[in-house]
Amino acid sequence: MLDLDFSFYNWAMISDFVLKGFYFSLVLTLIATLGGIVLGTLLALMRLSEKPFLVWPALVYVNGMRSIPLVMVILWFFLLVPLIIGQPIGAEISAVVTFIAFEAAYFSEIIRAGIQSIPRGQVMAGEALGMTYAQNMRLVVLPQAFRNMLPVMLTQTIILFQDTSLVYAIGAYDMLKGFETAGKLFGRPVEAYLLAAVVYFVICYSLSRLVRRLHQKIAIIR
Amino acid sequence: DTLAKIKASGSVTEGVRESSGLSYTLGNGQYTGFHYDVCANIIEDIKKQLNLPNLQVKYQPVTSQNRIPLVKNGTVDLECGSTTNTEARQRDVAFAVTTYVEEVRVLVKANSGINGLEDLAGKTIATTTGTTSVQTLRKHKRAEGVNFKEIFGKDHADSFLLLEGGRADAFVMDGSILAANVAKSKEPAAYKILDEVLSVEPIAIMLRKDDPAFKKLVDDSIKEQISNGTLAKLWDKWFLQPIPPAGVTIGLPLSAATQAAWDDPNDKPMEAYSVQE
Amino acid sequence: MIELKQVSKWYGAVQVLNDCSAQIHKGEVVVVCGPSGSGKSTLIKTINALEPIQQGEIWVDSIPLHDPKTNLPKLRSRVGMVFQHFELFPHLSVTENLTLAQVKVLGRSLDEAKKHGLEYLERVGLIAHKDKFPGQLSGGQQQRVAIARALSMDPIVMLFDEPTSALDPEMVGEVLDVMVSLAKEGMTMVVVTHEMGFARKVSNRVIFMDVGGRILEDCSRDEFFGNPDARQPRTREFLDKILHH
Amino acid sequence: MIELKQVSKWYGAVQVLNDCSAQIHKGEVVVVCGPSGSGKSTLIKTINALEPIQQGEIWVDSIPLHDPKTNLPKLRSRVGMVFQHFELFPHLSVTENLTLAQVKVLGRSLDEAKKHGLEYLERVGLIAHKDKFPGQLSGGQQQRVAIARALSMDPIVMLFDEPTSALDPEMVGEVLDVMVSLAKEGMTMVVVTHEMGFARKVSNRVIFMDVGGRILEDCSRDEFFGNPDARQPRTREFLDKILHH
Amino acid sequence: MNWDWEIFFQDPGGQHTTYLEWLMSAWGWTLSVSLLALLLALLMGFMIGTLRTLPKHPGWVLFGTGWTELFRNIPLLLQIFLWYHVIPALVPPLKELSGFVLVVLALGFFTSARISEQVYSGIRALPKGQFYAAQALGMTTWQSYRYVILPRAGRIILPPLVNEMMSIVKNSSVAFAVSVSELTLFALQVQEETARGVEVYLAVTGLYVVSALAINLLMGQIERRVQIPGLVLPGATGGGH
Ligand SMILES: Nc1ncnc2c1ncn2[C@@H]1O[C@H](COP(=O)(O)OP(=O)(O)OP(=O)(O)O)[C@@H](O)[C@H]1O
Ligand SMILES: Nc1ncnc2c1ncn2[C@@H]1O[C@H](COP(=O)(O)OP(=O)(O)OP(=O)(O)O)[C@@H](O)[C@H]1O
Ligand SMILES: [Mg+2]
Ligand SMILES: [Mg+2]
Repeated sequence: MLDLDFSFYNWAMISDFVLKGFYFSLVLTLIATLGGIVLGTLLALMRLSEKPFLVWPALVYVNGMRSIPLVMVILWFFLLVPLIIGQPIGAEISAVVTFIAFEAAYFSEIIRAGIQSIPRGQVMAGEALGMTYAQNMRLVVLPQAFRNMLPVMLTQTIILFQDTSLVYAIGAYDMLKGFETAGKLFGRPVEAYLLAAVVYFVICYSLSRLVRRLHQKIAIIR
Repeated sequence: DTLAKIKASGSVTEGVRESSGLSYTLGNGQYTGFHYDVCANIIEDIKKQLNLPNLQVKYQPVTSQNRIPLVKNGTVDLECGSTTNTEARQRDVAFAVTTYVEEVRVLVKANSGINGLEDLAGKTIATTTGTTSVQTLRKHKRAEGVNFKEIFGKDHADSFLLLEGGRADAFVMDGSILAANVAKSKEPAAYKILDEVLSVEPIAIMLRKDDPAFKKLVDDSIKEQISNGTLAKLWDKWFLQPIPPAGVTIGLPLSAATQAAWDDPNDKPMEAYSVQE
Repeated sequence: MIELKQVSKWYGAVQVLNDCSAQIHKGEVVVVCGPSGSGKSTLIKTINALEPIQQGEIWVDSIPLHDPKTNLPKLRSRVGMVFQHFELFPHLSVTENLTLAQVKVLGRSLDEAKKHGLEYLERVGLIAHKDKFPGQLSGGQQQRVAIARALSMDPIVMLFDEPTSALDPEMVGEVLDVMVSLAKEGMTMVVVTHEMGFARKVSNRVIFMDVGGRILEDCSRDEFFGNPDARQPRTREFLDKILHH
Repeated sequence: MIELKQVSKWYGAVQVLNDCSAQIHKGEVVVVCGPSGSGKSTLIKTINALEPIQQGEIWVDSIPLHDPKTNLPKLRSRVGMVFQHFELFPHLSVTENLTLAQVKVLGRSLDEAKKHGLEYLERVGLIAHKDKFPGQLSGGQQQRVAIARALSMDPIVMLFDEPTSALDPEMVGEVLDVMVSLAKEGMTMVVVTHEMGFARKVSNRVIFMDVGGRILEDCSRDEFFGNPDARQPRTREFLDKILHH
Repeated sequence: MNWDWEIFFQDPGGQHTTYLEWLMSAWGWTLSVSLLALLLALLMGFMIGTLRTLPKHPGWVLFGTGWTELFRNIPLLLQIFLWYHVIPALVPPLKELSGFVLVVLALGFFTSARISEQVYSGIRALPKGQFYAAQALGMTTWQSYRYVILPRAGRIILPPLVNEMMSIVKNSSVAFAVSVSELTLFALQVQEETARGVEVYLAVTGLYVVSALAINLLMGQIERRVQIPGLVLPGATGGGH
């Protein structure tokens, strides 16, 4: 049996080690989700346009990004970009930029599926009312696509929240790293990981419940 | 060069580790440790020499994978983690004079009946991914012809857990790391470190290559700290007294090898050291 | 008002409109019928420039649609269109459906757009439902809202693409009633439909298309229904099938 | 052959069948009609035990459907059903659609099943299409394949749920023709439809349902069409709407 | 940058004669872990996803939902740790399982949760009429799923499934945490031994990309092969007039 010793967890320790990491995970998830959705929407629109000079770059970008392990993207960006621009960049900024760039590839596929699930008739109806392409996308297609895709986007966001731990590669500090470091310094890794598992589960599960409820609220009445 | 860069930007970036024996975090963006203190003294000397009383110190946490590229690409000026000075690395970076000599040793359970390297035959040996300790064991002549299974922990705490949980019979690693893990464990008396030393490795502060002025400043600062007894006091503080955050005592007396390095400050790589048996 | 001159259109290698010419004058009600896949929907969509054409010319209100310089969104805003599957915007309330394009395309103020839109909603007898969402309405009600939405843009012509064929039999009447009253007020209308009762009652002309996208017949209502012997064999066969079972 | 005794069914709190009783004898053709949402589809599905009922009893060929011990798959294999949207299996070819259940449910050999299935495909006039996939057929053709699929299980009764209402007007005839010939051969049939021409021509009885899931009328064809004054006001109103526009 | 690719021909000492040979063996381990875990994940994912759509068996639905939520809401690295260090302490027989088996289980279950979610929504996206049609022909629930529902749902969810398959290759890197000598462990270890981090990482990144793209291409072929003639899949292009 395990003999567990959680005595080293006290408020001072949690606020020193875990909270800062939690805050970082949260902010990174938020920024990367929003940025990824914006950039991903752009990529999706490029892929759906019929112009090859827009389709191909988007296609290559999306498939390339999805093939490389995220941790490698993070590492390469952090190590190589300073050599190119001749000036160091902070780990936080690297993390934000790479996560947005990476998530955009995934979100673009989700959004593309969402846009394609809108019946062609809806697009035509918007056009027939005299809307421009941009108006039609903004007012008719995307609002419906986002509503339909909300659950899938949520799953992606949960994965993203869990993946923030990969920033360890560039010495940034997320929640998992917080637990891990505390566990090491106090010689109690098992306890630290157990608690981390519980905390992650509670956060991710609540998040998915919350979004499920939200989805029911804003779901399109059919 | 580095000094000009420090002067121009008014800041110096120090590379630190999240959890290594010589440099670790206290959470909240604060760092501490033996090497951290040495570097703090060095930075005081930089302030004096450049006449920059308000020099800002930035901390960049590094890992064993990215520390060298980060020094090379200019992100980190002064790496104060725990990096072994090797010939291969000297092609990419420079090292200050050795501040600490590490001995690679073997940790076993006290009741395991293992008393020397020859008892390791047929056993499972844990080490940490991304370290060269097992390579050393493989090449060690007293262990030659002794077959053992290797198992990798993803970090030192994980490797120690392999030993604690019975998945491994021994843990091969730097002596200070072994001592620290035993000290922090639930039952320190249950472990013992074998007498044999597998290899000795000079640990030093890492700098950018080809910057003699900066290296001289750092070297001089360290030599000064040796001669005025600061380093000896820091040893006492970090290895013989209770340390934060948990207040355990590592209990590692100053080794002869480290004393020798202090007596004759140098930046020789690991290859120039040989194991005294 | 609307003029098609030798219009042809292909999807890849398949020709879906073949040398179609027709004229529709102000105040006329024209019914388009023909078998499935004959290009009726495509024809009506080209009048709104929703589908590009590869050959020929289309003029709407003296504006050339085939000219790349024409501002299509602007032109479309003056042509009202009603689809088989209604195509209301399901994420918007009925009132929002009515006002969205008025505000964003015509630049009307929200108040003005609301006032205007609700007038038409009243006309189609649905003012009580103004705050519902499309999904909460029956098919017949949705189609009437779609008509009100098109009308509130003050179009110069209304295009209908099988507006009743997705409806429950009981609800067909509601929508046809609205269309009949529009026709009687002098609205120019092009209607793709198989409701021959409607064609008999209000249309001025009937256009019959056959597979391959060719216009086989284009004649007055009385000629179409009253003189079957003068019709093409294919037309007679089609009428037989849909009128008797 | 089929007997419903005071059947009631609820979805949550909403009652969709209200105390429905009816008897259908061997060789009878019964048409069920009524407004949308009145429970026609639900009623016909309960006869196949596709929807459970909360009250009442249903007997098919003297087997009690409401009895939890009844082997429902076995019973369903003897009742043929044709749906409004055909519901062919789009990932299987026409032949595979015809043979799948014969082989897996009835345990026939593949050869036997093929021979049997293709006979029925021939009957509905589609033998030339046997290797196509459903998506490559027109709606009318798909519906005829669906009928052949049901027939090749050698059912004792056929249930049809608005089999023509998703079809192009021109294709309705093809499917109705097949149904008429089936009826003439003495197949027992229950047909939900608004095709009053079909009802007039081949049905023995007409059942009219109203919203709320109540059976309002259950009388012979001649009584239903020939004696409007004896009908309920709601029935007359409905017939008015769907017969005149 | 000064490159030094020679290092791949050096002798690491131990069981491999060159680093290149070690790299190839590491790639083999990465592929073995990925493919076995993928197999397990597909099996479990389809099973659990299907269970969740059986309205008449609330027990199974609860089990399926619980499984999905449990395994997708805890980071993979943590799950590996629990499988390796915590669970064997509670269930001693598991101590005998090698790190390889444990990581296949952990990665397989983690991915199965995500696949189950897709299978679940794929099945729910099918028109209800297809269930009715299968049952009306006398098929049992199992037969309806086997011959009608799952073949169709499988095709619908193929694109997101490819995402998962590509992810599993990348996620297999966590196996280094339990001492499986795969690409990530190779990278961490060898960049230390040779001090040529950039070359080592480039080689390893390259192999990951090749593996993931191979799956992508293979699945593209399969997708084309199982395409249903004449049927526009939901999501391909919206239908309508
Ligand atoms: N986007 C498209 N790509 C290729 N072919 C198309 C496309 N849209 C329509 N078609 C083809 O063009 C022809 C005409 O189609 P259209 O929709 O205009 O026919 P329709 O007369 O309106 O038929 P229905 O009565 O079924 O609505 C058909 O053969 C159809 O298959
Ligand atoms: N799964 C369900 N859950 C809740 N309510 C349902 C469900 N299926 C049907 N209903 C409701 O049951 C009632 C009867 O439905 P049913 O489909 O039997 O009507 P119908 O007479 O066949 O109508 P239609 O002519 O439109 O096909 C309707 O009010 C419908 O909204
Ligand atoms: Mg059409
Ligand atoms: Mg129905």
